Amino acid sequence: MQRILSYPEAIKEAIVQEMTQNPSVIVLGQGVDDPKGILGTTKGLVDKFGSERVFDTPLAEDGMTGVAIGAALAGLRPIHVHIRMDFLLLAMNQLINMAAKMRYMFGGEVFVPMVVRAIIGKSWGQGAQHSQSIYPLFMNIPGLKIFAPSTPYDAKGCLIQGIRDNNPVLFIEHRLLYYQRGHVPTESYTVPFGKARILAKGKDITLVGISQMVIECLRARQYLKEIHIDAEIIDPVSLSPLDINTILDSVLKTKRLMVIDNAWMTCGAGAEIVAQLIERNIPRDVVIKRMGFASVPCPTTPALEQHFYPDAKEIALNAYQMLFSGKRAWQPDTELQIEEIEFKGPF
Amino acid sequence: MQRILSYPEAIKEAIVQEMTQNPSVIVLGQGVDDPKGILGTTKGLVDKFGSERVFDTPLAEDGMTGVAIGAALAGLRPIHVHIRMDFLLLAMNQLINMAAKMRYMFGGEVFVPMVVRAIIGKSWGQGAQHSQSIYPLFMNIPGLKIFAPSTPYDAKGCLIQGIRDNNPVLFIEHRLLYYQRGHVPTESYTVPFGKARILAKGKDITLVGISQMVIECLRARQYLKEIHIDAEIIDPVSLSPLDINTILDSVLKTKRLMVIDNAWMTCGAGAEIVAQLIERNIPRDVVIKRMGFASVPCPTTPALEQHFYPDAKEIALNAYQMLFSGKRAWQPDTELQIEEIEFKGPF
Amino acid sequence: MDEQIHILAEKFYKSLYRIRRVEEEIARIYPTDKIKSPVHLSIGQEAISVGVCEALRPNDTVFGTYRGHATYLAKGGNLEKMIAELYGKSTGCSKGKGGSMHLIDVAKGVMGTSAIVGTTIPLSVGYSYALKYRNSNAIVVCFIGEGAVDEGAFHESVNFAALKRLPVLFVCENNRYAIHSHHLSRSHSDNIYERVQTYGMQAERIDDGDIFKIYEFTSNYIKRIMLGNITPVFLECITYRWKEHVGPNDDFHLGYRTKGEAEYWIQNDQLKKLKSLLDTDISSNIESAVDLEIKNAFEFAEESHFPEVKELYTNLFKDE
Amino acid sequence: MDEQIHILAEKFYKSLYRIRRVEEEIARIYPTDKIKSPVHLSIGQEAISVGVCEALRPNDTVFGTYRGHATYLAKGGNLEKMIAELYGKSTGCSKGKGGSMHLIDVAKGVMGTSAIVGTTIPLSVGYSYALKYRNSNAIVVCFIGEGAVDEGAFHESVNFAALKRLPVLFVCENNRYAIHSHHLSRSHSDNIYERVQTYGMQAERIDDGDIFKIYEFTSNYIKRIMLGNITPVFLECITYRWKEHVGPNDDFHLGYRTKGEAEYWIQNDQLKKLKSLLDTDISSNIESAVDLEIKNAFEFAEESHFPEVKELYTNLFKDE
Ligand SMILES: Cc1ncc(C[n+]2csc(CCOP(=O)(O)OP(=O)(O)O)c2C)c(N)n1
Ligand SMILES: Cc1ncc(C[n+]2csc(CCOP(=O)(O)OP(=O)(O)O)c2C)c(N)n1
Ligand SMILES: [Mg+2]
Ligand SMILES: [Mg+2]
Repeated sequence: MQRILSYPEAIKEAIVQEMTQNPSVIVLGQGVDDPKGILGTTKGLVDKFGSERVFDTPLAEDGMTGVAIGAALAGLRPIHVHIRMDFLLLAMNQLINMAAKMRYMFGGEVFVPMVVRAIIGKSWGQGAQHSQSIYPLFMNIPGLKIFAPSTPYDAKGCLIQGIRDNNPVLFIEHRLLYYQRGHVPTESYTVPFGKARILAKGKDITLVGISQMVIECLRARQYLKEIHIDAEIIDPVSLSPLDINTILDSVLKTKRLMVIDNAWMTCGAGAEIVAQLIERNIPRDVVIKRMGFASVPCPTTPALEQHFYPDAKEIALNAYQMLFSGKRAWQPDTELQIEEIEFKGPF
Repeated sequence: MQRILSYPEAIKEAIVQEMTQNPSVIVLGQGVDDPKGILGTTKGLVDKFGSERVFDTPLAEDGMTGVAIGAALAGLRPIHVHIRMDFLLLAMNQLINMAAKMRYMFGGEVFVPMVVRAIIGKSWGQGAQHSQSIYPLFMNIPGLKIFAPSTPYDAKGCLIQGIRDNNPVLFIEHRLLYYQRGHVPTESYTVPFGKARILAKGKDITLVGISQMVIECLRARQYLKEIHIDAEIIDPVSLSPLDINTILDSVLKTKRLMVIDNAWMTCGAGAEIVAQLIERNIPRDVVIKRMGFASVPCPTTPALEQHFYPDAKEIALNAYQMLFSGKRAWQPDTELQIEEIEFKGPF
Repeated sequence: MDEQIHILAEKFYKSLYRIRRVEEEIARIYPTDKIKSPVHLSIGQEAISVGVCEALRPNDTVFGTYRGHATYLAKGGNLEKMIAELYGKSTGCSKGKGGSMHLIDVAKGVMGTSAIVGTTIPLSVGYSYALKYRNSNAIVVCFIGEGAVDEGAFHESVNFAALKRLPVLFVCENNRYAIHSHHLSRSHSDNIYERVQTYGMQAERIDDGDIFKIYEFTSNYIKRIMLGNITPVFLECITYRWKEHVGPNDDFHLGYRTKGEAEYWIQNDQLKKLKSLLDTDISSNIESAVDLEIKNAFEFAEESHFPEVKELYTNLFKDE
Repeated sequence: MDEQIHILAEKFYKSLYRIRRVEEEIARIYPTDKIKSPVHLSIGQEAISVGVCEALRPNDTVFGTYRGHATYLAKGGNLEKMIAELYGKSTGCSKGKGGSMHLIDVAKGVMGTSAIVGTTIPLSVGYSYALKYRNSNAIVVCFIGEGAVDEGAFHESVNFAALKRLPVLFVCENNRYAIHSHHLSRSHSDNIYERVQTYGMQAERIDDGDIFKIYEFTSNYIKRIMLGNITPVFLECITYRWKEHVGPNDDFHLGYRTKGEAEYWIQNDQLKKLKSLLDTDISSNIESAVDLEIKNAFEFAEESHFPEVKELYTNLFKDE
């Protein structure tokens, strides 16, 4: 029997296991010890590990990031939690000017083992300031590692890897992924940086989806099946470093690529993936397209918000058009009951 | 007779002209009223316009950015000056969560007319925290406009455009461009957003250089002449919005493209340019390459720093290899006296 | 009762009753999913906005927080447009793009609220810089929670306001909590106003929520400004949030705070107090007028249209 | 003279003379372009680092600023590696990658200096959190300029240190200027230490630069920590920078400050004062030993190699 956990349960299990085996691991952030416990992911930790290891912070994202870095320099392994990724915009100075650079600018004399958990919001009127997904800003910066897992299995494995890693790690979670359930082994395990995961095999088109967009890709795959298009779905999992080879191999096979960013596209992960493939001289007949957020702040009203984000139908439609451009008219079957995506594993 | 000005003189002239004709224009920033006057660009302004219009600020990048936004909401046109672009990492929250979004998230009820001047450092041991060029982080964000002019002519015209623009504008200046001299008309004029500039015509390869890297491209062009390679040099000038069509036209002609970023490459302007070209289905035989900073923080020692940045010789060598891959060995003539690049205009 | 007090009480009651009832109606409607963005109710804290804003002049400006319904309404923000905004309709004050956390009414001097804590503090200060620069005698009021005081932006902004002697009134609504986190679990001392004094400005605390004191403090500040004595001031108002941090419900069951703690504030409800100062016919007239206005506003919101898809791309830049 | 004072004076003189002479030598060499990064000299301010660091124990930790030569040396940082770092050599304390603004000596508890103002403040606090967590009786000293006090990070860090009662000593070297900007053109009041008191910690000012007072303040703090009374403290030291903000020259001609203003501090030079307390043979012994050490350090730097090109890509990540 496979053990099934939800995404937040997987996150919490990773933290509990690491905190149990290593007293240097601490958790800090606004609300980590409160009754809601960061959507459950830190709930009860303070009772288990005490308020010196699990503590609420003042509303001071820049300062508290520096505090986490300082604690890391002294040998602790802080996990700094932000319930909205948007709040990282207050912490860029410490993350980029310090955490990412300290080891290099001190010639290797120090290291900064810390994890920054950043949750991306979506829907229910989150709006312009509570919905941002700004991983491209961090991908540009050398010295940071970035995970954005989509499955409960990877959530646990990546987080454990991140906690054990001796460098600053950004761990990106999407709220809607919190509904995902899937196989998660009981024991401790790690998922490596720099290794993408093929979530579904296919031969006609490669869909690379980042964070929650990979779920939309999996749904799109169901729509596409109906018209016998067989999509291969890739989750990069690790955004820095990025595993371009897995994507390359897939594209060499399918000759068609769509990257669906969970962010604005300009200077985004999609752009980077495309550029790396081109530099690797992929065959001339490969067709490529990027999708992502509309190039505006996120509006609150659902009437507009639903058009702000790519979704499974739009992905399916674009894929269809890439294969059969102009040949016949098709719309994804709005009646089709897309079964809830659940990750069976093992991976 | 053409009037020749240096790049900083052109900047100062733009500010003086705009301040003279519009009492809403104010200048704030650390050191804007001090004896050095931001490398001369604001020198003497306080005497001319008074300390209410030209003022030093506390060391408070986040807060003072918010102050500038607030003043802009009230109808002033602040020019907020940062002597190092690295300091913008302290101001990301106000720039991205507020300035870029306010008009949209208030449904068009307000506008934020402000200019943020950000100077990029290089050489003389600036090191990891005083050399960053983080325009890709801003290109990702809808709601910001970005200029990075390389010529004195464009410096003046873009800055005037930026000051008159009714939206937040990031104006990026590279310290080494301060040595540039060129034709600058006496009268006031604007240079539009979204229009790239062809700084030199050529038929064999397109070199797109951003900010100071376009100067390196012009130098590379001299080297390449020696072996009869005729490079076309494009300065995007405006990074947001980006004029892809000028680049596209050039690439359709030359079939070869190198983008030389003045920044780290991952999720950079080069990636975006490549992705946009691919999405426009450029012919299959176009060869493409990106160059940019080494993917590490900038080291101080010149022994390493010289390898951190692309330079004219490396650009020329890469261009050569793109054209004659493996056919014969060539090195840019290290003896060749590259004439100082000076912009004759008129443009 | 002295005539002056009576006139004030009537004004205050009208504004306060209106805000309370609007929010109660929001709380009632919320579960139907007609409201399209999270709501942070100010129920229990409204007297601060009312006391301050009743002393303001039309050309004074306010900036508020995501818990901004009271601020918006107290300063005269349009009710129909606010409800339509909550409903995500194109007739909303932000065309449906902002929701409950991004209210604005430029004509009334409500310059906007923000969902990022502390972000409107420097904006208020910058706005007041422009006012002083133009020799206006208007002021800016910056409403914040005590949680915002934790942020570096608070320190930077207060310092600059003090340095430049700007016409800005900071009003800190100290309800003791930032979400579920008590002020004293984020700060060693309970003395915000005293800290602010050290920046070089008058700073006081009103700890019983008395709307008349709040009004008087603001009026005195305005008088001083009109005399040309321009400096910033800071007012810390102790208060209490009755509902959960976000959403329409009570949350005493969560255990981070007790009902007992709330008791003083519920007893001390300024709405009840004001009502007791008024003749019944006066208060019921107010109530029925307001009730009707609210009913109409919700109907307006109901009947309004959602924005058209093309609106997704408008309002990014001015002049485009 | 009392024996105890004499012993201290000798120790102080040795450290202070060494720092002064190192920086004078840096200033002398600088125009030759052998030094490969901008230098921010502490000449005139060194007594603060010396007074504090002489009271520290080896396992105490310091964080400094880009004006960090004095801090680094006073805490025992390796001189040869420092000069080699300034020369951009691979033998430098940061392998030539950091330069003058990024000095570190982990073995000696110098945990690094930063070119971004204010960034080491929260680092110091976080480091001290870890010390307290581990029940160490060590402390952290966080050296900053008064300019850093402007930054939001200062407020956030001091607040957290006070909240958690952390073993950290903040030392503010208030030389009145941030580059060319006077403290009072950035802050309304000249009372940093008083503001810090309101966060809930002891905060004092020493305004004459007296090295013995600085030493005594630090020693008392350490004593208190050893007794288990763990709280942060703050020390504001008024001081004066003799040289220009960056570089080896005087800058009184620029006009942002006057030579007259400097006069008190030049008269009051702690180096001179200490020397006057010592027998001539003692001071000359110190001087010749130090002079030799400095000569050797510069020779070491001269003779060291620049890093090899492949070093460009090393040290980005640990374990890679
Ligand atoms: C910069 C930032 N950090 C964190 C949050 C998450 N957050 C939203 S409201 C809130 C509490 C703010 O408390 P306070 O300022 O006291 O206002 P109140 O809710 O009590 O009115 C927090 C932490 C945020 N929105 N912005
Ligand atoms: C965040 C940041 N803002 C601005 C600067 C530019 N800058 C470098 S040194 C300095 C002055 C700092 O003054 P102070 O803290 O008093 O230290 P001092 O130089 O007097 O020792 C400034 C503004 C910087 N390095 N970092
Ligand atoms: Mg509160
Ligand atoms: Mg100073």
